[in-house]
Amino acid sequence: MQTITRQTLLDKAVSLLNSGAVTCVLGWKKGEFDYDITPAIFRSAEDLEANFVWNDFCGANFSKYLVAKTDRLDGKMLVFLKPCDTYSFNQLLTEHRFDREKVYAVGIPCEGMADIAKIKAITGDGISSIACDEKISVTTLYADAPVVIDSKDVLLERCENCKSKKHVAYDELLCEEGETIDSNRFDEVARLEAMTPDERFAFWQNELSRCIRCNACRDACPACTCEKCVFDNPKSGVENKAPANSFEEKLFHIIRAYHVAGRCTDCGECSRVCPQNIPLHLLNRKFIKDINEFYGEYQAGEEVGSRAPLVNYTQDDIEPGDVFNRGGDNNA
Amino acid sequence: MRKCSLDKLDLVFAEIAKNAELYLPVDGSDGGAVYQKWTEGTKRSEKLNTVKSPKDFFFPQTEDLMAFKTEGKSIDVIDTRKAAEDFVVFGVRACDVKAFDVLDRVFMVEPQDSYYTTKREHGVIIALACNKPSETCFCKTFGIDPKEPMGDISAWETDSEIFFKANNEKGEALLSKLSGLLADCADDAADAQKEKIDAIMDKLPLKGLTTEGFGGGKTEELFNRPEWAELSESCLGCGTCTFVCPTCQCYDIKDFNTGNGVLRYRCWDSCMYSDFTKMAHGNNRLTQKERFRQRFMHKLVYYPENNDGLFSCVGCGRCLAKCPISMNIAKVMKKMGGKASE
Amino acid sequence: MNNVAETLIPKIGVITDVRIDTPDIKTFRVVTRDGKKAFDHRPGQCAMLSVPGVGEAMFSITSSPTNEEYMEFSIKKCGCVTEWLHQAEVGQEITIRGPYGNPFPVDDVFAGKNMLFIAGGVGLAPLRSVINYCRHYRDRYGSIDIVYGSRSKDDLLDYKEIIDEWATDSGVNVHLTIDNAQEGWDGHVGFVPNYVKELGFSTDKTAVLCGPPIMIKFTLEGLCAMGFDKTQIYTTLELRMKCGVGKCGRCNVGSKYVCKDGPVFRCDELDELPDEY
Amino acid sequence: MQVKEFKPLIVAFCCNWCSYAGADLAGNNRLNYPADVKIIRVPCSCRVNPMFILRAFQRGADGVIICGCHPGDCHYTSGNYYTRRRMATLFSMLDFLGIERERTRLEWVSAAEGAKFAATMNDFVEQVTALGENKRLEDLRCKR
Repeated sequence: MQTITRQTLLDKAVSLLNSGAVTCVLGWKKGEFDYDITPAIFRSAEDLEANFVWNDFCGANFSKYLVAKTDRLDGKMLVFLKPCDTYSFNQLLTEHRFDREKVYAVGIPCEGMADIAKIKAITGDGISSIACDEKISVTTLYADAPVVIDSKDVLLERCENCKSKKHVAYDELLCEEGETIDSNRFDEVARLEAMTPDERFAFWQNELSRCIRCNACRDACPACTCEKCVFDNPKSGVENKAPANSFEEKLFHIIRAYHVAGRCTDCGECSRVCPQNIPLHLLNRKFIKDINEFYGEYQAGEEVGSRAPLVNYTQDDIEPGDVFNRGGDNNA
Repeated sequence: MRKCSLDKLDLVFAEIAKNAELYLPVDGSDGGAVYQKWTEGTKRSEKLNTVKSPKDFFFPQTEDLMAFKTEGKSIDVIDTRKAAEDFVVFGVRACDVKAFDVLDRVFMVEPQDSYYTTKREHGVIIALACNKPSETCFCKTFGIDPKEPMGDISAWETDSEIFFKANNEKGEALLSKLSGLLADCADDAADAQKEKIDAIMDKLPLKGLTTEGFGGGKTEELFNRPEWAELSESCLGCGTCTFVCPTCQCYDIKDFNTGNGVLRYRCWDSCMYSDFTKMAHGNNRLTQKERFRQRFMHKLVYYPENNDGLFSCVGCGRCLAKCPISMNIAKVMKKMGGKASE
Repeated sequence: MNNVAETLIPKIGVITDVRIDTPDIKTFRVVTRDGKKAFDHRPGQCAMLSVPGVGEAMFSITSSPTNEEYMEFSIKKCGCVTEWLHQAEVGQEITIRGPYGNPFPVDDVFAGKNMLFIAGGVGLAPLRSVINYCRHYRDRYGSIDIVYGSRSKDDLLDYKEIIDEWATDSGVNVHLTIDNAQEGWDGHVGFVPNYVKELGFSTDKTAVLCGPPIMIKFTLEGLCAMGFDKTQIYTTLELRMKCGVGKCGRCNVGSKYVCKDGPVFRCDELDELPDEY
Repeated sequence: MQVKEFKPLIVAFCCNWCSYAGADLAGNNRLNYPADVKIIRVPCSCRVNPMFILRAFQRGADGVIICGCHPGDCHYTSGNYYTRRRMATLFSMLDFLGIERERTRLEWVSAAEGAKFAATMNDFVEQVTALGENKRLEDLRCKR
């Protein structure tokens, strides 16, 4: 359950819109069901009153939208940012991808967002309504009584391993200043590292073979803001609209993860949007974990203007040949 | 109509698999269902439907068309088409079966697409009625009845039994091979199950969604509507909806230089992609609004205009479940056309 | 099953002649390995040419069907395939499949009509096939007027053929224009739409237009202002295509597929299509 | 049945200013290294994009080695420092995906080190030969 109410956000948005401080609001719009929420730009108080929602299914990270949506904007856009979204926000600012002056950022607290797939795994298909109160209560077409679920049991993976409740960027904060969290987000990476290469290969072969190359991971990723992606460029020689074989699946995901390495804030959108539930965040986290271990702790987006580790160096960096000889469980 | 008890179903599968490859939905490691080849011990998925549609069986995501050998100025074309093997797909839902009709009207009209047609001729579809439709289902909107799935053979499942009915010669031929395992029964044997399905269909949240306002001849009325801008505003331009869709059939033809020849293959393409219509000297759909509009106009207006009113959406609900931003055809239809009555 | 015909599998064509027309347009003569035409076509139809490993693209067949020896394609250098073709030499093999699309209605609608052809730049390529067809069956048509313009004298396609053959035919009036005055040019200077207005044609003609979109737009306006009805005006469209047979979905505009329902459209038919071409 | 001896195909990206000259020196001194090493000259080791390495594997390489100037000696001051970071993270990622870590290597070889160049190549070829064919990053379409 979220600690801040829809009404609080709505009041804030309506008052800023009515005062003329902002000309539009980037927020969550209600869908057909209680969980299919669409990011939308609201331009009137009436639209906000009627369609704005805030509940446990507002997972979408709005930062990337700012690049395209503030480009030719008159006035300012109000954007609601959860703590993890603010890291992407800063990272995009670091890369000069949007004009800070055109955005009014309102930081809002987040208690973690729910994963509808996890809910359906418990309740089954045929959800007729979901009420997000203290607990999540799910009514289905096939059960007589609603199923009541603790929201902590059905969090999105990224929220289970939330790295920070701290807003690193905002114009206005609608809650207390939060703290970064010592999360267990690298545990799964470490578990894979401890496997034998054959096991790891089998694991990724199984995961990546499901890829349908819909590009949702790339198109939702706040770090993927190239005007033209190499995988869309017919002259690059790697433009492939479909993974013709297991090599192309790996090529795409390795290169994509590599391209955002050092810039990825670990916002987890890639895994959230993947229609095939591939744990893509593990590739990004592997890079983050390595970077932290090789070159010192670094959190992309923590501050504007920080230099990403892969465009930096020191004279006594670790040699690639020594990467596997550091002792510990990496020596499978 | 013929029947057998559910605990004998594996014997039926084994019998089918003797003569042809048998595919059916099984649970994948990620929790979603996926069509897989049946072998002894394969457990059937209980899920309503697969994440990807069964269009792959006839129109795979990538498919080799031909190969070329080049030497100096000369070129040789190598026909890489192989003879298709017989196969059987079990457990296709009514919506997905209807989607084959939609695809047939593209690939099997002159000039016929031989890659698709041969696979279609060699495949036998055993369609299974939906006992537990999902909230995302809206097949009835397009006149599809989940309790009467078509295909070569229709099947109904109860708690203890499964009923089969052949719809054509292909289906009858397969059922007759199974006669040792199936018992004859009255044609109304599955009626009780059908009634149960009807009762659930009446409770679905999208039951009131209508095609009113769409169909052939509506181009002028719908094309310049201002709602397109709002509906497409947060579209990411990914291809999820088109790739999980059972009726999306756009493809690209590409050449791959293997280092010892050229392989020409086709792969699914998406009208949502920015380079879909990009030409050497320009693009006639420059913004996501235009690309988004094309997808829905094609399904709801252009296709029916060319195909006797048949819509190229079957209401399977995959795009409702999988769109990263939860924008989908049901929302488009509600906004632009007939309203769902509560 | 390898004996089932498959439209996507092409034939081999050999380039037997390359003519440099303008700085960026070359005309290629193509026959099969045994020296014949790859297939029969009607004026206005297209063919898919490809270079394995580079790509496949749709081109209009610029030679007339009455030419029974070979096919010609006038190709402007603008993308991967065309760039590759422009460096090809005589004897190079390419692949060819077709014919695709609907032809101009030369034998029914056009029969007995006075014809007015208006082209700009490489837009003459698809019209050349019709013009030569009409010249071949000269007695079936009334008067023929040809208005053709390009950026400069050097950019005029088929200049020699126009001067030596078309202009000398009886009952064929050729009107040439270039965008800017240049030395060695004593003809008309100005854009095609304006020239058409200056020439002022009577409305007893059937017009066929092809050229850059902007030229088509203004010429169409000009003709309508002269009193032409849109049902008297034909044009030919171009969009990205992959399959050529109305299946891949790329050239879909409204309920039409340009590859199969076009590329030839009557202008009143275009009005019914959404503005996406 | 006769089993064909496995000879690995190795792609070596060599920096123009050091290891490429080192390879030359090795040749001048008649030092032997297998002909299966295909050298690609690059202006600096940092020119090597991760895509190059993956594409080499796709096209049939069994091992990829990148040779650059010793740290501190880069012709462009700092190129090889970036290479070091890039390859460290990339090799670690390939290992994470279960691809044999012995198939990739980064070595510093100066223009004067002809002997080191030959020794490095011999060693790397031996190492990759022991691994066998590249199966985990292969593209079946590119197989002859």
